[in-house]
Amino acid sequence: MTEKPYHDIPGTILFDAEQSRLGYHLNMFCMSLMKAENREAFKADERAYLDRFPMSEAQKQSVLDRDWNGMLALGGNIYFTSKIAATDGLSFQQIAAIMSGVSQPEYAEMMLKGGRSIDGNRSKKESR
Amino acid sequence: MTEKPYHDIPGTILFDAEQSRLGYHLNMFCMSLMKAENREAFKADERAYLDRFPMSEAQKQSVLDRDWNGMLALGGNIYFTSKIAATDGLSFQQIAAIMSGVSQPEYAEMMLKGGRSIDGNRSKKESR
Amino acid sequence: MARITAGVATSHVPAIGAALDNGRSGEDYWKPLFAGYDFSKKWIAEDKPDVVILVYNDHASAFSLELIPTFAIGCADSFQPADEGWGPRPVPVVEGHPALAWHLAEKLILDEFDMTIVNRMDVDHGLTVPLSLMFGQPQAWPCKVIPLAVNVVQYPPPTGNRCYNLGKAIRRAVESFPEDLKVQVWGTGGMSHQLQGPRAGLINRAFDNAFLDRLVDDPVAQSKVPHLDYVREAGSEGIELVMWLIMRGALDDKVKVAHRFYHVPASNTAVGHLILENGAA
Amino acid sequence: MARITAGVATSHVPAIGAALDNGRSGEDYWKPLFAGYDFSKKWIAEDKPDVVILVYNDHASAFSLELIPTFAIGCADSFQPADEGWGPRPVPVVEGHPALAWHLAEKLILDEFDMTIVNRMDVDHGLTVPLSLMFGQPQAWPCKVIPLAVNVVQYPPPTGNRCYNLGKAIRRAVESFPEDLKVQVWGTGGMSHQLQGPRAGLINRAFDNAFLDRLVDDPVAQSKVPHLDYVREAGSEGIELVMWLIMRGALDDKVKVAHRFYHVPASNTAVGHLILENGAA
Ligand SMILES: [Fe+3]
Ligand SMILES: [Fe+3]
Repeated sequence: MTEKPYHDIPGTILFDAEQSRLGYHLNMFCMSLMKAENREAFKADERAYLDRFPMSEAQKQSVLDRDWNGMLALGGNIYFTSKIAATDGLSFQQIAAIMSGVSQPEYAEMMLKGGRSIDGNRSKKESR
Repeated sequence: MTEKPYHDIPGTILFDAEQSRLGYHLNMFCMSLMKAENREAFKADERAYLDRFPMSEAQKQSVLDRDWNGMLALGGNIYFTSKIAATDGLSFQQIAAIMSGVSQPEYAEMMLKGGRSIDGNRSKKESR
Repeated sequence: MARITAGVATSHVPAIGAALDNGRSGEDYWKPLFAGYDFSKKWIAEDKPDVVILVYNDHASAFSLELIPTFAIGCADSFQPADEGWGPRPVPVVEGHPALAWHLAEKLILDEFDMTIVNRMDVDHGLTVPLSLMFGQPQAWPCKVIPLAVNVVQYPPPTGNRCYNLGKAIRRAVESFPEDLKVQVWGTGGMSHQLQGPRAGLINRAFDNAFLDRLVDDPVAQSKVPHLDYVREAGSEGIELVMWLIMRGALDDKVKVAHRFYHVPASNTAVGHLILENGAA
Repeated sequence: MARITAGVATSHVPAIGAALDNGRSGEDYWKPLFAGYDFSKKWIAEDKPDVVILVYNDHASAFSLELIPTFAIGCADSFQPADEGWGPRPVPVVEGHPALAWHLAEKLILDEFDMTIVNRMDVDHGLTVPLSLMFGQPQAWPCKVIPLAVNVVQYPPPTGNRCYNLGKAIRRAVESFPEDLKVQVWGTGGMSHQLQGPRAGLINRAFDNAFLDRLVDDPVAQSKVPHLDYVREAGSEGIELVMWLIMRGALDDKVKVAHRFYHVPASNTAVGHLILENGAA
């Protein structure tokens, strides 16, 4: 992985060329969930449906585990992975809570209070 | 029709915005002929197949008549209309001959002799 | 001659659309947000545009990773609201303005912007939520809309400078259209938000308000801000703000702020809104 | 560091591909044409490129009127020969170079070229005929290929100036790629030809040869020539020649002409071919 200036931003994976190449088939699997018949097929047998796509085993497992941060690390983009959430009946806020490691009420409370503060969240160097 | 400088070029219809808007469905019909099953359906009943597309009656008739210049005037683009020619088993040179009003041997002979001369073919004003 | 009369900027959070569509806009959570658009609805009713050039981004609805245009201009007669996984939003079909859209496409390409011309495209919340915020829930949208989709999902989006200059080129193109039309340019997306990873929920009020200030008063300086600053300060999805620079570029150097609104939160996002009018100088 | 070693320009007439594929290249009609590429096959075998950035246009094969990108860069692992209505050409699959292609896409967008990134695309005769002319009929193409598709079907294509500057930007982007790669840029299409209407069959030897001269010696002047001149003088499809300026822009200001060839006709078209090498100054 070539080091980029944005790798210094904590808790954030920019969807750049490297991630896009890594996650192409994972994201195209997610895109397929835009069609109702594909959502049904996925729900009926997740593993079998995933095997239709040339994804890595780790990518498939991250989907089966609903490991939302794992998917991003393996090249998923949030606008694509959120289609799995929609299939599961989860809102954007629910998966945001999971990705940031808190309960949904805690996350909603944080947002009502003005959101996650930028202080301490700008830079990995800064927060060390 | 807004007058454009290229309208002065004789025997030539530039595929500009105006032509593209006019010929959208005609060209999309032509594009459908890229698929073998559509070519079969078209050959089986040309009129019925054309009626699947929201084309003008004049456009449909120009296709039925294989009026290659007429199709261009009605918004067809040569790379699209040539797909009808391919369906008919005609080469690019065969329809070029028809569009320029000569027999195919005459056209081929002209090309072997260096092609159509630019002299007298630059401008409608010039050739008047 | 067509002319650009005003610019509108607004966030386009999908949850806002869902709140409206599900009749929840009167709830305590949503009231203050919709109140911020009360002025705007009156303002736009008083001087209704004929056409809105609506700058937005697609969110993996019309475009997947198969093909990612940097700038796509919608030249079709109409655009259907996209099915984003829960059925299309129950909003009117979006009527285009093909004559002006094609004129823009032609002029912009000759002006050396490498546009992608699109004749068939569904439009997602990025385009329809701003229409709902400005026009409410009519049976038909009261004006024509030219969708201008900007890639901000796949890094890198176009630079701020490129966006600002595209706005300037849009203005030149609009002003060379012979028909007498009142045209608005809208920039949508933002403000600070991050939807992904452990930093999800990031909001940066100070950054957002400084952005609003500078967009109005010193857009050239704002156009030089690199992507890294947006992502770091305003979150990975805060980069959508570059689209506001297209709107700003289409206006006079000096503008009048008719309305300004800022609210936190709408779901995961800080909401910002500006109405800018030409003719201040 | 990657570097651009040479540029190749050639027409990409579909009938040439058909002649080769159908074993007719030895016929009297075709012999003089293929003879013009004898030098080229030897030349490229002697200093084989690792990657060719192949500038071409799609002819209503991959792109219809639904979506028309001005500049589309192919970032996929591979590209299938398109079925243009008679089945795909019997030529090898085109292997891409995704790492360099994505690098180019990123650098070009940040350099303010509004590229469309394409991850799935079939490639038509515009791309495969030049490969056949330069490499003959191998089991596999001997190098990687990055397709760069330029719209020249829907008026307006990008300006000559824009194309020339894109070439310069491609060079900067290639030279910032860390891997040691020999890269060629090919510009294809042209020369004078018109496929449509009563003027079909137009050939303009004088224009073509003046273009070849100027492309070598004074590309800046050639880059200022408006579309109208190409269409008027070189035929409605002669406008494809603007793509040669992308290749030229990627080379040194002064180049060495390793090979030049001109032949009339190939079916409806005048065929031109240049091999230009860097390092002349
Ligand atoms: Fe958005
Ligand atoms: Fe061509």
